[in-house]
Amino acid sequence: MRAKFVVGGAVIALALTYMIYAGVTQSAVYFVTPAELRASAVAGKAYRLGGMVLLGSLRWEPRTLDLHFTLGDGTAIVPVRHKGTPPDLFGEGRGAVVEGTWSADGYFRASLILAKHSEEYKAPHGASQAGYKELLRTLKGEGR
Amino acid sequence: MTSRERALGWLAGLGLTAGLVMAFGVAPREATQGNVQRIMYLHVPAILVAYLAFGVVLVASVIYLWGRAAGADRLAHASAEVGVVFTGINIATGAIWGKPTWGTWWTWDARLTSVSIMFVIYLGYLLLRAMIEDRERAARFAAVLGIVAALDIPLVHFSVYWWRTLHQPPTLLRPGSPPMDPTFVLALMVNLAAFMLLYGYFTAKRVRLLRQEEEVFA
Amino acid sequence: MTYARRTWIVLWKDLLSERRSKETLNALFFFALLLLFLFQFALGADRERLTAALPGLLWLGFILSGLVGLGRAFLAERENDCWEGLLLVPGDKSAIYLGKVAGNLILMLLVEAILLVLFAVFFDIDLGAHPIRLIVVIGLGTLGFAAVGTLFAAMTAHVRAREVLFPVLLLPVQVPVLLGAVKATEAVLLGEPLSAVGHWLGLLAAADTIYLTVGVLTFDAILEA
Amino acid sequence: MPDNWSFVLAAYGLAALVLGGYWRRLLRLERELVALERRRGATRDEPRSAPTSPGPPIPRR
Repeated sequence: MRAKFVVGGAVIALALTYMIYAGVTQSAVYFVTPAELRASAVAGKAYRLGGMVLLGSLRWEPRTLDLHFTLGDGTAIVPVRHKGTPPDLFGEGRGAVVEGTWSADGYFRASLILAKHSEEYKAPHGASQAGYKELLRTLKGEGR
Repeated sequence: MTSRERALGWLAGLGLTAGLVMAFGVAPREATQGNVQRIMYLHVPAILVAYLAFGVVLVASVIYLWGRAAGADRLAHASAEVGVVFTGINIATGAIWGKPTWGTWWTWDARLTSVSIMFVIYLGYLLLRAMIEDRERAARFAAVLGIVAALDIPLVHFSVYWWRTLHQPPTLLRPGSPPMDPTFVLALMVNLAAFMLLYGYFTAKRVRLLRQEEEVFA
Repeated sequence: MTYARRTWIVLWKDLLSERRSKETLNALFFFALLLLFLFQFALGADRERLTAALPGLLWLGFILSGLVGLGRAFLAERENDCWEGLLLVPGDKSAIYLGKVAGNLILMLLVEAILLVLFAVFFDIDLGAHPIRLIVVIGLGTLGFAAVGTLFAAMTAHVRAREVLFPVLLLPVQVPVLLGAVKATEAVLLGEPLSAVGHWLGLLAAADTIYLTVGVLTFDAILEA
Repeated sequence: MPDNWSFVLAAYGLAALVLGGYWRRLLRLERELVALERRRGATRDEPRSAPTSPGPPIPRR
């Protein structure tokens, strides 16, 4: 009887260890980057697109709520259009994830904008802009 | 009320006060997020304590099935209840923080989804306990469910993680030095300690009440 | 009597009584047909949307019919006062558990086969491209579902509100299996090799192992009295 | 970056409400148990009546 529990416990521990090992090493992609989207974009298909909001690309029309900006990842850029108010953390030089569809007219129609922030918590005095590489690393989820 | 329980209660109250002082008085305003980041001092300790509580449920359930000690069953029951309360706080504060930061109250992001599934599983656990009248049978069934639930949590976590994620990686649990200003870490630790004390107080009280209930109705 | 023999006897008893009465299977076949109608009405005739939602719909159908079927797993024992009979079985009670899991697995796989054929006919979907892969994925997913489902069905058999409690307990626990199975099925239907979803299959295998082991270890505690 | 103090306040207020609510539930349960015990001590043979609180289930034998 005791042997049953020892063996059973060992089997469970083994399965859990495997699961955790696989979970940590698995490099799943949670969203596509602009380069990946450019490489194989299907018009009308839903994507999650993650990248950096390029400096100088943000245009917002408060009256019509038209939001235009460009997401980039260092190799490719994707123009994004959205209707609505952006979240507070959203801004140029920051990371963002947008949900929406690729339009046949050559832009990304976003239905939802989510600001993605890095896991750095900085006191005001050390407020240096997070490096581009660091942010991309965070965006890809490799920072775990 | 036992004196130990009373002391634990006062300690928890003291800790919570210290936690508030740390969160609002000592910790500086965060650079990118602004003051809304102060929600973190509630949000993170709540989930860590909830994990602790559900871990206690697992251990107590195994002990109960092994030796059928009624005390282990009461501990599992109390701990699950308190854990659900703390999970609820974590989810609610997360949503409130998410609105100004991400721009949405809720998103089917990995961490949010897996924590909410955990919440539902343990709500089911409490429901099962509530629906079985026979005390001994409720204890046995709940112990089995407590074990299944705890083993299921890593599976839920990774499956949902692969499914989709948006939540930043956990800052404190990361190997190496946390990328956080030491003041933030200190404030977080004080709040974590306060929540642990509160967990201890609630659980001790609930265990005693469960025992008294059994004595009265025995 | 050996352990395997006792497992086999429980399985044989369930299969025989089901073969004679065909109660559960007939009801589930009708239920699957109704589900098909519901999906059609809910989604309309949009082919594109249907294709995108197909793996999820398929598993939704499996799970709903599985819930109905598993909920009845211990009904015969409870209603015909055979619970004491189960208790009197000599030796390790987990043999009963494994027999019940096997019986439920076979029943669910039968219903799933019916549902697959119905889907293929009514939604004009080609399922025959990679039959082996599809069987592997569905088998792994169903095993996890049956393992926990049997355990919980035995647990809720004596509870007043078991029709409510059973799905409420089972569904959240089954989220990993559901996610893995849907993702893997999606890949198979799109013609991807199994190696592309290796991590999902690993998750399903790990989940099946854990659930089955916990079931074997704890079934004693559920069965007694 | 706006501060969103209202959100901070809402979060802390909600947490206080939940924790306080659970605490009060425990205290009420305690009061009821004490009252029940006292009543039980006075009249041993009276039929038991379950307390009407929406608290946790009262185990019965």
